Amino acid sequence: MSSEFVLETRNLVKEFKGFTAVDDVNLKVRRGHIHALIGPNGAGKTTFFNLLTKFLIPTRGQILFNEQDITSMKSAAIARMGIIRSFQISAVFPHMTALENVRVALQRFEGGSFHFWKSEKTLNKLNQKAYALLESVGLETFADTVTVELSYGRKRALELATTLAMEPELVLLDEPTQGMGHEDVDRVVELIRKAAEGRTVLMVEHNLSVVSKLCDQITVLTRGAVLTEGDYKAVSENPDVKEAYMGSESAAVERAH
Amino acid sequence: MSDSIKPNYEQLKVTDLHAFYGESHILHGIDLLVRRGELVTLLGRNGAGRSTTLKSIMNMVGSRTGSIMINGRETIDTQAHHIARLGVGYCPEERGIFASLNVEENLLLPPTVRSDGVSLEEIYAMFPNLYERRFSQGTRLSGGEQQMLAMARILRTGANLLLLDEITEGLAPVIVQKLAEVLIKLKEKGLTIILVEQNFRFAAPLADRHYLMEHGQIVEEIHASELNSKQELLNTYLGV
Amino acid sequence: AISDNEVRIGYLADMSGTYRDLAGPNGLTALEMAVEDFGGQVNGAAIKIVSADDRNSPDVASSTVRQWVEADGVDMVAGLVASSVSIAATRILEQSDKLGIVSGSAASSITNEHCTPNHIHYVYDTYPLANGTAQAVVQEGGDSWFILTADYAFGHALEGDVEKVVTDNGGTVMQKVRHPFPTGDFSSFILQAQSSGAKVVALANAGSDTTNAITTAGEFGLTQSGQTLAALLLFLTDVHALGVDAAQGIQLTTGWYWDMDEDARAWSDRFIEKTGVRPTMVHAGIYSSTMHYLNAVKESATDDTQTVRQQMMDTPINDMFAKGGVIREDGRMVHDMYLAQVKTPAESTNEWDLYNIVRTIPAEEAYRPLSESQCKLVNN
Amino acid sequence: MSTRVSESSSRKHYIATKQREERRNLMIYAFLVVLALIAPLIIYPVFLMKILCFALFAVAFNLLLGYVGLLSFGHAAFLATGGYTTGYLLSTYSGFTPELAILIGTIASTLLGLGFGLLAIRRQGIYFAMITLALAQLVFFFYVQSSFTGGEDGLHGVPRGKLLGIIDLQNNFAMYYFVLAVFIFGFALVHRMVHSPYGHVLKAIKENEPRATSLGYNVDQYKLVAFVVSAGLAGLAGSVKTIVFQLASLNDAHWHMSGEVILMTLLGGVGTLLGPVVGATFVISLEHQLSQSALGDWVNVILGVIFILCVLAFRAGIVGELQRFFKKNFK
Amino acid sequence: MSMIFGVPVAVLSGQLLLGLINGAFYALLSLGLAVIFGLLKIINFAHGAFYMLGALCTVVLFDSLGVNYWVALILAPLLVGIFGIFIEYFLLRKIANADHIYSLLLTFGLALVIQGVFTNIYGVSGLRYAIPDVFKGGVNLGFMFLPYYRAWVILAALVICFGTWFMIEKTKLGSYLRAGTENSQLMQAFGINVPLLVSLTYGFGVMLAAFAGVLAAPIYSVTPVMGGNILIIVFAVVVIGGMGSIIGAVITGLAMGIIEGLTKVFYPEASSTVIFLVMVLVLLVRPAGLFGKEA
Ligand SMILES: Nc1ncnc2c1ncn2[C@@H]1O[C@H](COP(=O)(O)OP(=O)(O)OP(=O)(O)O)[C@@H](O)[C@H]1O
Ligand SMILES: Nc1ncnc2c1ncn2[C@@H]1O[C@H](COP(=O)(O)OP(=O)(O)OP(=O)(O)O)[C@@H](O)[C@H]1O
Ligand SMILES: [Mg+2]
Ligand SMILES: [Mg+2]
Repeated sequence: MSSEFVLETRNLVKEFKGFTAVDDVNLKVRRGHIHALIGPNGAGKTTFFNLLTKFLIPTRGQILFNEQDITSMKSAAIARMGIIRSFQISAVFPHMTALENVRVALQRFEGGSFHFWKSEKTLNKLNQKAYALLESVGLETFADTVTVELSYGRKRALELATTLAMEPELVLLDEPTQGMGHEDVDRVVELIRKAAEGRTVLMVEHNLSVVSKLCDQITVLTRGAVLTEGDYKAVSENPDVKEAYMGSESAAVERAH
Repeated sequence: MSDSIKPNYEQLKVTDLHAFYGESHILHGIDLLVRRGELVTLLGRNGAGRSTTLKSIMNMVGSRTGSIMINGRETIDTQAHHIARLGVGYCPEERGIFASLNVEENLLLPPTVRSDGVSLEEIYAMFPNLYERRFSQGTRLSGGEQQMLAMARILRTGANLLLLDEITEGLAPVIVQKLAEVLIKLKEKGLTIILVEQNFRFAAPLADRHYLMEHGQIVEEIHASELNSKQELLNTYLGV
Repeated sequence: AISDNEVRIGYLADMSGTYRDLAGPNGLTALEMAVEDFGGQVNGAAIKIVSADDRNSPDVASSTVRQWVEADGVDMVAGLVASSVSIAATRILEQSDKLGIVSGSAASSITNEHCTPNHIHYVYDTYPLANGTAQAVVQEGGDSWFILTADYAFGHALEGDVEKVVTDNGGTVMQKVRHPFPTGDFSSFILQAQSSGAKVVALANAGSDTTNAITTAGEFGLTQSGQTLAALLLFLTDVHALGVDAAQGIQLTTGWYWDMDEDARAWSDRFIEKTGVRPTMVHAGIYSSTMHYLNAVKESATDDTQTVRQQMMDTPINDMFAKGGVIREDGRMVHDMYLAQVKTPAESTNEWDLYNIVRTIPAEEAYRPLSESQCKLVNN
Repeated sequence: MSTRVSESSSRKHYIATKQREERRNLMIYAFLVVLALIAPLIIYPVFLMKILCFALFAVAFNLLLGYVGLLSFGHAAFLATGGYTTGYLLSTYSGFTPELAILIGTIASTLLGLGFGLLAIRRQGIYFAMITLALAQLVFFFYVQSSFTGGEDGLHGVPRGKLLGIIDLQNNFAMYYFVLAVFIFGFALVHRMVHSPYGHVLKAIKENEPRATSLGYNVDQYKLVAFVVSAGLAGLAGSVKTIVFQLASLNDAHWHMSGEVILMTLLGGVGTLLGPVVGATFVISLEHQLSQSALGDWVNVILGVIFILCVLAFRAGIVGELQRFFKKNFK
Repeated sequence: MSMIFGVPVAVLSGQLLLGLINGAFYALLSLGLAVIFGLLKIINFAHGAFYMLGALCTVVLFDSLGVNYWVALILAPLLVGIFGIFIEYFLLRKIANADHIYSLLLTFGLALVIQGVFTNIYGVSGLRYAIPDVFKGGVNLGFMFLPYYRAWVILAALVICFGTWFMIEKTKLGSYLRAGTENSQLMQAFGINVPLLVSLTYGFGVMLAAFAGVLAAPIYSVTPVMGGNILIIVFAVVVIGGMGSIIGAVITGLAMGIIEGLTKVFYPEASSTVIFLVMVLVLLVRPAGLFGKEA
């Protein structure tokens, strides 16, 4: 369990009909880090996430989780091992209340999720834990609100609470602040920071101020391949990265805070 | 072209606009005035009703009342598919890329409404990603590429009033900068643009005026020149 | 005495599906004509008719008949077309000891392994159909056969009966092909029939399967190439639909034809006035059997099932439908059958002038002899 | 932490509303049961049994459509399998008691459901519908060709027998209360399933399948369980129906039957527990009334018009629309 | 004579040709269904009824007005197509935003109504329609007698199928159609009259069914129930080809005709079931159908 790297990919490749979206990526995510994956649009970040969680099947290469080869495992099995992802478009169960959303995640540990002959009342013992999770993302007052009625930012928060309920070892976040107003962005940054305590986070994000505030390590992808790696400062000063991704904005970000 | 030379030509004038989705009343009396060649933004929190304002102009909401004059023509009773023909281009926030068409078909899809649109070559020069993936299925593009496609698509039609909803969403900073340049060029060409943005830093240097929205109403109008003096206000409304 | 002082007759038939035209709503008209002609009452007891669409479903038939006899006091059920419906209905009738008169079904099993003391099979069945047509054709020299069979109980029964008649008469069956029921396109089967080299192509199917097969045979020039087409079950409505152009020369067996004698013509003139079409043998059978039933009720002064049935068996039938028809102990009404040939366009004077009656098949020759019966009511 | 939960007033209010709702539902069910108990005194029991059998069939079907979001177009195969098995056993072996035959019929269709499910469950939407239809057509073909089903004629004269060797089911009332008991069992099972820990996972899967997967749920297995239970209950309905009518026929296996159960469920209200029951009652009664009325030959036309009107005017189904009405006006 | 599996080669080639001709009907019908489903996401259960109307219209036009085959070939699909547009405008449009399953229910009801009304008018025994004089007779191909009319059927069907495919996959109109069905609101915002497009598309799909009906009138018995049985098979064809795939519908239609034809020789009892067997096998291997795009 105490290996240095939680996740490692070896020569990971994904090809779509003559087009290589992920090209020979060797990535190592250190335990306890918040690791960002950035890169221009179409660099292959989402595809990479999809490979990690088996929503896509890698063409070649290996994926190791805690030094165990998980390349041939199915999505659900990977989730059970402790890798939980969020989606670029928010993923909640819209016609369930916030509490139920979280409870569904908690239920998996109960082992009784196939018990179709039991009353749903048996689920009430999970309520406290679910409630606590909602509280941790500031949604306690919305526990019984049907999720469709929540605003976008709150849906994201709820999604995070659900993700945390799985007690994942590794959290994968795909653009967690996309489409949010500034207030929400700040809140989510705090959330992620909290969530990352004792866990490892791998995230894709275009909002550089978020990246610069949160991340310990950054990998830059371009055209499916790793361009460079390092902390924010090192990466943002790399002229290749500036040209391919940041443009002149890195300076602007620095000024902004 | 002759109208556009006239100064202060009122390209879009919205008065007392109310909009509804089914039974929920979303917009409560919006007043807007946009002149030819202007770039204005709609700012506000999530759910303030900015997207709904754009959709109402396109007649894409459940129902709407009030007045919407485009080029001096009342359009409150006009059917949706006639509005684009008045020279309006709309880029939706959910991008609306068609899965059944490839990238190039997506680009060529909207009928041209005026003659002086951007040509396909220029578009590909602007967004090389799209050129590279032009025969891919539209929805197979990455999130950001789809965003570029959605934007590029309406430039082709020659529309001279652009309604752009969160176009920088999910784009890499380099592309965002490129988009800013594009918008400046379009403005120079005399196009009128309404921009809905979260990314204030992107919008601020481009816009002539900003409308601040909250709860389906316009609460403040800020000129570019007043930005510094009204920083407080922006903070309270947007948390910038 | 008559129960509830009312004689209640239920008419159960396919009113909206594939068998609609051969019995259907016009069958109800025939039944109503009978009741009307009888005077609307028996010995002072009113005659009441209820009717239902069986939708060709034994479930519907069974639940309808059950309700009729158990709750609504129905004494006799008429109509009964699809064989699964007839079997289901007669089972219920047997349980509650009411009477059924099957007029529409073809399956000879209805008075054989499925016979009950509570029903009568009136108009025709597969036995004379096979017997009449096959025998005639073989005797004319058509001694090698290709049989195209609808792949369900009725088709199988017909096929078996035909094969027996053909071989008994010295012919051979060269090939048998079973097609799914229903089949849309018969060209493949017609081609198989053509290449089989058999002299006779027999259709052991019914309804639209038969008419489709005949049309296709015409299109592919089956008869031009010297083969004979024999349709084993063809109703007047089918021939009418095909038209004499397509159907000319086809031989078939029927239990009755509207133009076969004076009585038949007179009745069918009244029928066409009410319905706009000439009656099929089923329509005529419904009228005749209802009359026979009501007469029996009148004679025996009761509507008790077994008494009435006995009375019906004791009285021979002499009317527009049959001359000297007799109901046997297995419930089979045996009467003369007719071998008919479809007229040529030149012979046919109007749209319903369709058959020449070629031969009368005497009752005793037409139906399965009791000696071969497996019916539990027959002591063999 | 527990104090906070009980402190939250909105939470209390929510729980109270939930409980009120539950009490209301309980009252509705109690009322319906009482109604069902006295119904045969007024209405012809065989007709009621027919309704109950189809209602059970529709309830089973709705478990899949309403709670997993899978449209099966092959449920007739299960109805028929239950029916034929039970019918064959009872008419061939005199030693069989009805409950044993029903049990075996149900098991047979459950196993068939497992087979169908394993093949079909990974498909979605129209493809799922079509693969179930195709499988059901193969089953239909098998029943047409087999001799034990009596082919087109069907299996007739199935003895009702004595329940547990004691109660003579030939008596319509005895039969009725037995069918009612079976129906209540089936309904209760589905009710419990929907409101069980498992039901919550099902709902999550229906709402957002990729998310459920990413939470570590093996969604195919959950769907399969629902499919198998649904098939089993449909078989149970078929078995009981065979005993009630004393016959089993190809009609039960025909795709029209699969279509009919869809109509019943949609008319009653998809995804509501009582919807299929109401839908089945409505459709069966309507067909019954129409086929016996003077409009006999217009049955199909009238049914067609009713379907069209329902789709246009009450899309949520009868129960669904009622619920919506009450929500709007009494909340 | 050489044999394959105990069947003479000549007979077999005849059966293949006939299968292809039947396949042409399947192709035409499934094409219409695929157009309607692919573009409008309507599961058109009334397709068989429209097919029947096409055939019935041909017969009735002839019987009452003496309209000849060639005129009927244009007129009947046109009339039925206009009827289809009415249906779309007054009924289907009202449920455009509801789940697809409701379009199934509605068109199912519609099929019941159409079939029921005409059953009450014309009965179920069938109406007759003679093969047009030009097509009377046939040609002996050596291995079989091929009626001219059947040759015409396959020619007409292939031309129509190819034309439709071209229009939808290769023209601008086609791309409007495809896009309009995905997001009609946005297409409206681009200035395209989507409701009109939808009506016309439905009308067109219906026309294809009616056209098949006209082709069928001279060779099959024309009855109000003729569409019911073929419908479910055509659905299977569309699914095997891949829902919404135009080219898939056509090729699968022809292929299924042939497979069915061969089954009629080797195991005739199963000839109406074989398509479902193929469907199960195909969907297990290729979940989206032969030509369908994986989701
Ligand atoms: N299923 C697919 N078939 C073909 N090409 C694909 C597919 N999925 C993605 N691609 C291509 O692979 C490339 C990488 O896409 P991906 O979604 O991983 O980018 P990304 O780095 O997440 O970009 P963004 O920041 O814009 O979301 C893109 O060019 C895209 O067009
Ligand atoms: N189709 C709809 N039906 C009902 N309510 C809607 C619909 N679309 C939006 N709304 C509601 O209308 C309000 C305004 O939404 P709108 O999309 O205009 O907000 P916005 O200012 O664009 O915010 P965002 O940053 O989230 O895009 C919100 O409260 C939203 O919940
Ligand atoms: Mg991405
Ligand atoms: Mg918005």
